[in-house]
This record gives sequence, structure tokens and C-alpha cells, in this order.
Amino acid sequence: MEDMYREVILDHYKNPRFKGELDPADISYQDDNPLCGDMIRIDLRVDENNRVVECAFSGQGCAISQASASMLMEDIQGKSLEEIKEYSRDDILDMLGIELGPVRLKCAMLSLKVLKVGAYGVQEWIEE
Amino acid sequence: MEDMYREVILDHYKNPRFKGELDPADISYQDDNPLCGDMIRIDLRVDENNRVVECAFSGQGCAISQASASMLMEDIQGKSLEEIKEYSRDDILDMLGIELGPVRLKCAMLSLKVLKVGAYGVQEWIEE
Amino acid sequence: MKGGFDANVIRQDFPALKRMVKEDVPLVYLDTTATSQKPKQVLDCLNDYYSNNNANVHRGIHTLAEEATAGYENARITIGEFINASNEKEIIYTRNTTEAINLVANSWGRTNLNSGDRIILTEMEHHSNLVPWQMLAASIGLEIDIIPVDDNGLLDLHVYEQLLDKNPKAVCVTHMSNVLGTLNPIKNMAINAHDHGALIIVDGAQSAPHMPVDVQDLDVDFFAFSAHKMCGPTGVGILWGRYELLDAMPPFLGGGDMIKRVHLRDFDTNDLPYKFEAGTPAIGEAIGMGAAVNYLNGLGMQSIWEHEQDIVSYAMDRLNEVPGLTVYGPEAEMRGGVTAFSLDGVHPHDISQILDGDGVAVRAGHHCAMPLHERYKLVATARASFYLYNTYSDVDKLIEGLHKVKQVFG
Amino acid sequence: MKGGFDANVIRQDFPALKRMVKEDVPLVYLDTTATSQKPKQVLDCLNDYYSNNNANVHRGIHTLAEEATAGYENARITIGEFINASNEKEIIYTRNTTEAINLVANSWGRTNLNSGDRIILTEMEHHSNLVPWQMLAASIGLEIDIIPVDDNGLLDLHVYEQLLDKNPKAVCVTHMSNVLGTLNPIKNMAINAHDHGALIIVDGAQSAPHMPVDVQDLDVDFFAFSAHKMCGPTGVGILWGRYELLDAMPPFLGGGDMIKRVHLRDFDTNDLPYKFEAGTPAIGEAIGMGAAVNYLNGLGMQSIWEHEQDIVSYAMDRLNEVPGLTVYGPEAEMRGGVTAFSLDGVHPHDISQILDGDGVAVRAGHHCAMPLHERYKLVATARASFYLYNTYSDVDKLIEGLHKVKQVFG
Ligand SMILES: Cc1ncc(COP(=O)(O)O)c(C=O)c1O
Ligand SMILES: Cc1ncc(COP(=O)(O)O)c(C=O)c1O
Repeated sequence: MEDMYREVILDHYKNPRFKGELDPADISYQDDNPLCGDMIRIDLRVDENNRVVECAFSGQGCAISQASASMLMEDIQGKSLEEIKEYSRDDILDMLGIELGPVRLKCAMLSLKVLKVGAYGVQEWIEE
Repeated sequence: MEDMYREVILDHYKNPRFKGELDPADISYQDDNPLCGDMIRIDLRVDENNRVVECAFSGQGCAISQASASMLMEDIQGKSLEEIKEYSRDDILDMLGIELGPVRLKCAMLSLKVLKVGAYGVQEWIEE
Repeated sequence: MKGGFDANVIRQDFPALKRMVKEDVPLVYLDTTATSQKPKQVLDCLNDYYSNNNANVHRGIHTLAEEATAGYENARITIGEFINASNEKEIIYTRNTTEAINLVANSWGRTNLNSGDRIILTEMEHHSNLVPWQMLAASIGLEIDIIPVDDNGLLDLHVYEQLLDKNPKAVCVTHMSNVLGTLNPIKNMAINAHDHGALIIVDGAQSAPHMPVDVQDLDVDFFAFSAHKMCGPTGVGILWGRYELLDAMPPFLGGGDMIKRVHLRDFDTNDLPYKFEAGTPAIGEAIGMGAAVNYLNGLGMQSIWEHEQDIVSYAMDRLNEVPGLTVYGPEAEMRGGVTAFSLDGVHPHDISQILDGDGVAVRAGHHCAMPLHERYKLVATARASFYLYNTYSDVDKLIEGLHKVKQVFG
Repeated sequence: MKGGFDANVIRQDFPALKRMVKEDVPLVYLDTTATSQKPKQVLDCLNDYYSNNNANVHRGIHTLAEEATAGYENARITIGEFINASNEKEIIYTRNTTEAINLVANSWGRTNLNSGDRIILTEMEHHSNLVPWQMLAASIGLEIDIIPVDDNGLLDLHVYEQLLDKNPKAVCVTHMSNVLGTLNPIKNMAINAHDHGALIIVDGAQSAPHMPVDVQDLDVDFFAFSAHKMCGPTGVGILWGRYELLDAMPPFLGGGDMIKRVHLRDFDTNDLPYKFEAGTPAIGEAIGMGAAVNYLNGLGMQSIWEHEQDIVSYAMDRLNEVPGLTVYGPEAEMRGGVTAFSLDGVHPHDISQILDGDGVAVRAGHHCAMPLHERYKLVATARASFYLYNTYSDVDKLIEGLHKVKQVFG
């Protein structure tokens, strides 16, 4: 299981990209996983074409939840909200490059959940 | 298990002794076993020394419950209520001459329960 | 034997059916309606779980915890598919049918019913589908209407229509009677109930083990059943309910797992299905129930049903040959594999006891259906019931035994 | 190793402890507080019951029904003696500790508590001893007072005295914390509660498996525990209560077995203990729990306790050597075999995950004690817990693993 802590994941955890808050932001949302206390907030600024021009995340939690948020921020640069809608569980797992059991999957998916619910409302989020 | 239906038990079941009711009676009590619907009523007449001078039982139910009532009536002839108080589970089992599992034991004990509760009130009956 | 279904082969899976009741007297098990025997596939699953994957579910991330959680949740999916639930979140693990019905009465009932509201029960219900409603009725003041049983052992649907006109809120009815064997026309009863704005709550304890059940096709609102009557372990049962109904209901029991957050003086409720599963569930038993469903699926529920139909019609023919014997309930075509009967001049206890001497296990008593026995002016019946492992030969031994009973009491 | 007690020999009874988590990585099971592993004696008992004596209880008179009933009732006697109940009728089978507490809250609580009445809980309770009371409080309007946890992880008994002066009706408290390991002074707390006219309801989920318990000596009113935490199967637990209290309480769930008579619109309640056991109980699991108690008795509860004391003090010494690690709760002498801890800069999930890579199973999260974690301003801890099968070597592997965690996150 230590390969779960690949260099790249630990690097994102220890040196998160896009960490912080945007104020004002066009879209802001936060949620947590009460089971383990992981918390993620995401702020977005979008242009007239609904493309992400700036983004930031804040929060706390395990390496998986925080690294996946940092990686996700990196990935959505310049993407449209339409494109964000298409992000799936597998995209996150591909970014992380690991397999996860059901409990850790929730950690990994928290940032995507916050992003999608923030952008589209809760009905967009179907837990897989 | 067929030895449970010894001749003497079947005989008491088919030809019950002291079957009927006494009206008036000094002591009358009835109870049933809701699980199987066995029902026994016992009527007693006692003399000034609290000795049974007449007794009768009525009711319905399985061979074990009815035969044990019939045998019990036969046995208490002329006994004092004090003596009746001493009757135990083993006395009934001795009369029947068989071993019984927990459910059938309730059938066998119903008449003794009715007799004792009738004579002494419910606190006298401790289910064994 | 129909198709590839061979009860004599199937029997080999059941260790209990190989046991001797006493020397040289093998067991003839005719008491499945009370509880079924278990195939070695289910026992091996239980043993394997407890020997290898045992851990508490949902909260752990170590290997065993993940394996236990996966086993527990996969069983939920298996069971959901078994009754064609549209979503496995509609599958709530309970202890048994009884607890499932109590859950509905307490959670749905206390939220949706008010003093003066009416509910419909039937004269053939098991105590488990009577007492929870009686307790609720006494507590909040409901009127209870009863669908009577007619002389053929069927529900009087004419009276049902009349009772529906009184605008009841719920109809609580068994899918199959555990005494008469009657298979009730649930699909039509559900249409009628819904036409009158009532929910229909079905006790499936005797149907789910014996026939294909499709809760969507039946169009019912709640459906309850028990693992132990369908080759599974004791200690686990299922409440299925429509998602929207379950989702709107308050929790029943409080504790671990049914919460999202807990503070000292209040809490947030968890999502379905966990909302209704407080505390450590019957993990091994739920996984064992999944194995039981897989076992039944392997044989095919339709084949099981046809086999039981075959056995019960043979049994009724042979029972009717016994002088002085009365079988209660409808013709074989309208019933499952249950036959309750009485024999003139012999109490059911004595029947059961004498049969037991020859290894034939039948039940005697009111079978948790006292009101139904009252309706027939009986205090007890003897009941022989059949399942996938029973054969004509089992029936023959029952009949032989009954002749012996008559001899003893002749 | 104290006396004849040798955990290395005892381990051989537990099939799960022989398993490899992955190739060449044996399991180091440190999650007994969530659920214990099961010895083969218990698994054999389950398998034997289901293979030979399986039948529904109480109502049948055929051989299997009598055997199953005897097994089920003998287990009740065994369990009653285990906690020194004065009467086995005080032993009520439930699904788990959680259901036992819900039973008390609903049956005793709704009958004896009124709007405005006070009850006392503590800051270290498991959700199972919080949420049922919160639900009851919200439903009938109770005031909840809380005994805080002091900086040593002990209940603040000074505050307890003050809260008792407000005339509460009940004190609901855990015998042992499942996070801090704190062993609460129940006997003294019971005396105080009774002096103030309050009942005391004890969550024994973490004490009954680990130490001798004598409910008469403790002089408590209700005591709840779960089989799965004490070498038994899932799906069964116990509510013990004083006879007079239980006898005066109304039934909780309705259905088969808890009745004497049922009519269409009302019923008569059965006697103890059946009054509280509606429907087919977890028969096999109750019998398995009896086997678990026999197993524990064979080792001796005092010896088990001493062994755990030994392991937990060794564990605390070694944990305290790890830089940046904080163990929560009191000194080893005042706790059972539970150690919850945090490690600077590493989330408990990551601790547990990395340990799992070396086969070391610990739990991470709030352990169903969110308010307690809030009190320590934590969202989660990692928790290693010990039982009769754990050894110094298990502790050593935990410590090795923690050093690896530090390396990965260094
Ligand atoms: C202190 C304490 N109370 C109650 C419980 C709940 O036990 P169960 O989940 O078996 O109902 C637990 C176990 O998780 C516990 O540790
Ligand atoms: C029709 C019916 N309903 C309900 C039950 C109760 O099932 P359980 O005892 O498993 O709760 C039974 C079984 O006894 C039954 O036959």
C-alpha cells in the first residue's frame, strides 16, 4: 500500500499548488467528509465563456484528499465549466495513479464533489 | 417418543377420571396455555380440615395435559391443601412415567399450576 | 422432477438433512415455514468470513475492514437484485421480518399517521404484521379494519374494496399465509390501494424464499422478509421500501453508522441505507444472506416454486386420503408449500410428538396466527411445510406417520 | 506472560490471525475495539448448530426445535452467569449494544420520563449512548446534562455531583471509553446516582469483553454489551436490566414470541425475557455468544484483564518514544487496552493506510465519538487496541510501522 504514497502525491500534499482563497470569487463551495474530517473549499473565477481563469483550494485532511485537490486545481486551468462537468472518478484516479478502497475513494473524490456541486448544484453529484 | 403415549396415559386421556364441574365448589380456578390452547379448570370441595372431599376437572387439550389432570385428580383424593402445596414437577412426571421436553412439560404442568394457584394464589406457582 | 431440478441432489447440500433424529431414524424436515435448513454453501461462506475477513464495516481502511465492507455491501446489491429493487440503497438490513415491520410502523407510521386515521390488516396475518400496528394504533389512536378470510381460505376482496372506500392510509398484508399457504393477489391489491391513496406494506416472509418476487412489478411500497427462512442465517432480514418513502422517513434506532455528525445534544442523520442501520450490523449474517440468495438464484426461483407446487399438490392429495383429517386453506394451485391440518380426536401436539418419534418434524400450535385460528374455531393446527429439499418420499413418511397417530389414538 | 496465560498459544485458536494480508505479510490485528476476531471454538459451535440443530425456538416440539430452544436458553443462562445476573430472565437478546440502549430509551424512557426531566450523559460517550437519548429528548422534551472529560481523560466527578443535584432521572455512562480507554468508576457513580434517585444505565460494550463484570456488585440498573466485541458473532448483543424494571416496562418491538395471546385488535404481552424478543431471534448467534462466553471463562476474565494491562502499558511506553506522537487519555493503570493517538503532520487515515501496508490493522477516524474528538479539537485519531491474542511483538510491529510513517511523511 505504500505505493499509494507515490512521490507525486506526497509532493502535492507537502507543496500544494493553488492553495488559498479567492475573494471575491464567482463560484465558492465547501464540503467535508465527517467520517475523517477531511475538508475542502474551492474558489473559482471564470471568464465570459465560463472558462476557469483562476482557482484556489483550501482545507485540511489526509494526503489523498489534499493531493487530489491540488492536482485537480492544476488540471482545470483554462477548462470550461462544461468540460468540468465531464470529470469522472476515473479522471481523479488517473491523476493520482493509484487504486483505492471505498473509504479512501471518498477522500480522493471530495475535491471533485466540491467542484461539481459548486459549479452545478448538488444534483450533479451522484456518488459512484 | 411413542413411549410418551403409554397405555396408562392414553387410558386417562380417553377415559378421564373426575371429569366435570362442581357447582358450588370451595375452590375453582382455570388457566390455559395459549401456545397450544390447552385449557384446564379444577373445582374442589374441602372439609373443615381443608381436606379434598370432592374434585373435578374440565377442559381440553393434548393427551399429556388432559391425562395429567385426570391422574392428578385421582391422586389428591383426601389430601389436605397443605399436602397439595408439596406437589412438585417430579410428582407429575412420576405419575406420567415419562420424560418431557420444555414445551410438553408446560402441557404436563398445567393442571398442577391450576390446582396450586387455585388453592394458594399465583405467588405459589413458580415456573420451574 | 421438473427440468434439471432434482431435490434428491439438492438435499446433499444440506448437512442437517443427513442427520439421524435417533438411531436409524433420519430427519424428515417439514418445518421450513418456521425456519429453513442451510446449505453448506452458506455455512462455508459464514465460516470463511469469520475466519478471514472479519472486521467492522464502513469506517476502517485496513484490509480486513475493506473486505468486510465490500462483502456486506455486495450482499446488499445481490439481495436488491433478487427482489428487483431499483436501487440497492432501498435495501435495509434488519434482524428479521418482524423488525422490518416495526421499523415501518414506527418511522413511517408515526410520521404519516394521525389519530383517527384508518389502516387495513387481514385476518390471516402473522402476529408480526398485527402487533406492531396494534401498538401503533394504541399509541396514536388509529382505527384498524380487517379483511376477513373466506371459507376457501382466501381474502374477501369484496370487503377489501369496501374498506378502501373508508380512505385508509395503509394496507398491511402478507404475500403468503404461513398457515393456509394462500398466495394473495398483491399486485391487484396494490393497484386498488394506490387508487385509494393508501400505501401497501407487504409481509414477504413466506413469499421471497419460495417464488420469484419483483417489488417493482408488484408495485408495492414496503416489503419485508427474513434470511433464516430462505437458506440464510438467523439474525438478519430485509426491509425494502421505495426510495422516496425511506428517504423522507426519520431514523428508527439511534447510534453509530446512522449519523453523519454527532454533537453532544444533537446529530445529523446519515443517508440511505445507513440511516436505518444503527450500530454494528449483523455483518457475517448479511454476507451469509447474500450467499443464500446466490444459492437460490443458482437453482432458479421459478424452478423452486414449481417444485414446491408439485410437492404440495401431492401432499394435499395424500393428506385428503387420511380419514378424519382436514387441511385448511385453498386448493394446491392457489397456495405455496404449506399445509396446516387437524385430525379428529387428536390434539396437534400429540400429532407432532408422535411424528417426531419417526423423525418427521412438523410444527403444532397457532403458528403465530391466533386470530386466523380463532376464525376457524381452532386453538392449534399441525403444519407440514415444504421447500426445495423436500421430496414425495418425505410426504409419504408424513402420511405413514399420520396413520400411526390414528392407530395410537384409535 | 502472567500465570498460565499465553497469548502466543491463544492466538492459535484464531483462524484470522493466521492469515496473510498480502504475500509474506501476516496480519497484526489491533482493531478489537471495533470488533474482535473469533476463535475456532465459536466458529465450530456456529457450524455445528446450523448443521445439526437448526430450528425455530420456543414453539416447536420436534427434536430439532427442542434442541435449538435448549441451546438458545442455555446460552442465556451462561451469559447471565458471566455478568452475575441474579436471574437469567433479566438477559434480553438484542442485535447489539446500540439496540439495547435504544430499547431502554424507548421502553423505559418513554414510560418513565416526562417533558422537562433531566438526564446525564458524558462527553466520552460512543454515539450509541448519545443518539438514542438525543432522539428521546427531542421527542418528549428532556434536558441533557453532560459530564465533561478532564485533561487526564477522566470524567469530571465534581461536575457529576453538581449535575446530580439537579435531580436527573437517569445517568447514561460508558463503563470504558472506546477511545481513551478510561475505565469509569461505575460502582461509585451508581451509588451517587441512586442516592439522588436516578437510575444508572451503563454501556458495557468495552468492559464486558475485557474484565470481570458483576452487575449486582456494580449495583447498576441496565447494562448493555455486544457479542462481536468478545469473540462472538455479529448480530447479537445483550441488554441486562433489573428484573423489576424490565418487568414494569412496556414491550419495545411487537410480533411473534413477545405475546401471550393476539386478537385482531389487541394482544397480551408475554413474560420476561420474551416480552422484549419479537420475531425469530438471532438463534445461531446467541448460541455462538454462549460459546464465546465459555471460551472467555476458560481463560478467565481476570487473566485476560491482567494480560491487557500488561500489553497496554508496554504499548504506551513504546508509543511515547515516537517523536511527535500524542496518546490521548489516562495512564495505563486507569485504562483498558485501547490507545488512540495522533502524529504531528500526518492525518490518521494516512497512518492507518501505511500501517496496513505492513499488515498492521489499526482504525482511523472519530471512532463514533465525535463529541470527544471535538473536546480535544481533533477530527480524527488513529487507534490501536489490544485483546487476549495480542503480544508485545504486535506492539513492536506497530511502532516499527509508525517510524515508517514518519519516514514517508518526513
Ligand atoms: C463504548 C461503546 N459503546 C457502544 C458501542 C456500540 O456497539 P455496537 O456497534 O455493537 O452496538 C461500541 C462499539 O463500537 C463501543 O465501543
Ligand atoms: C407470514 C410471516 N410473517 C412474518 C414472520 C416473522 O418472521 P420473523 O420471525 O423472521 O421476523 C413469519 C415467520 O414466522 C411469517 O411466516
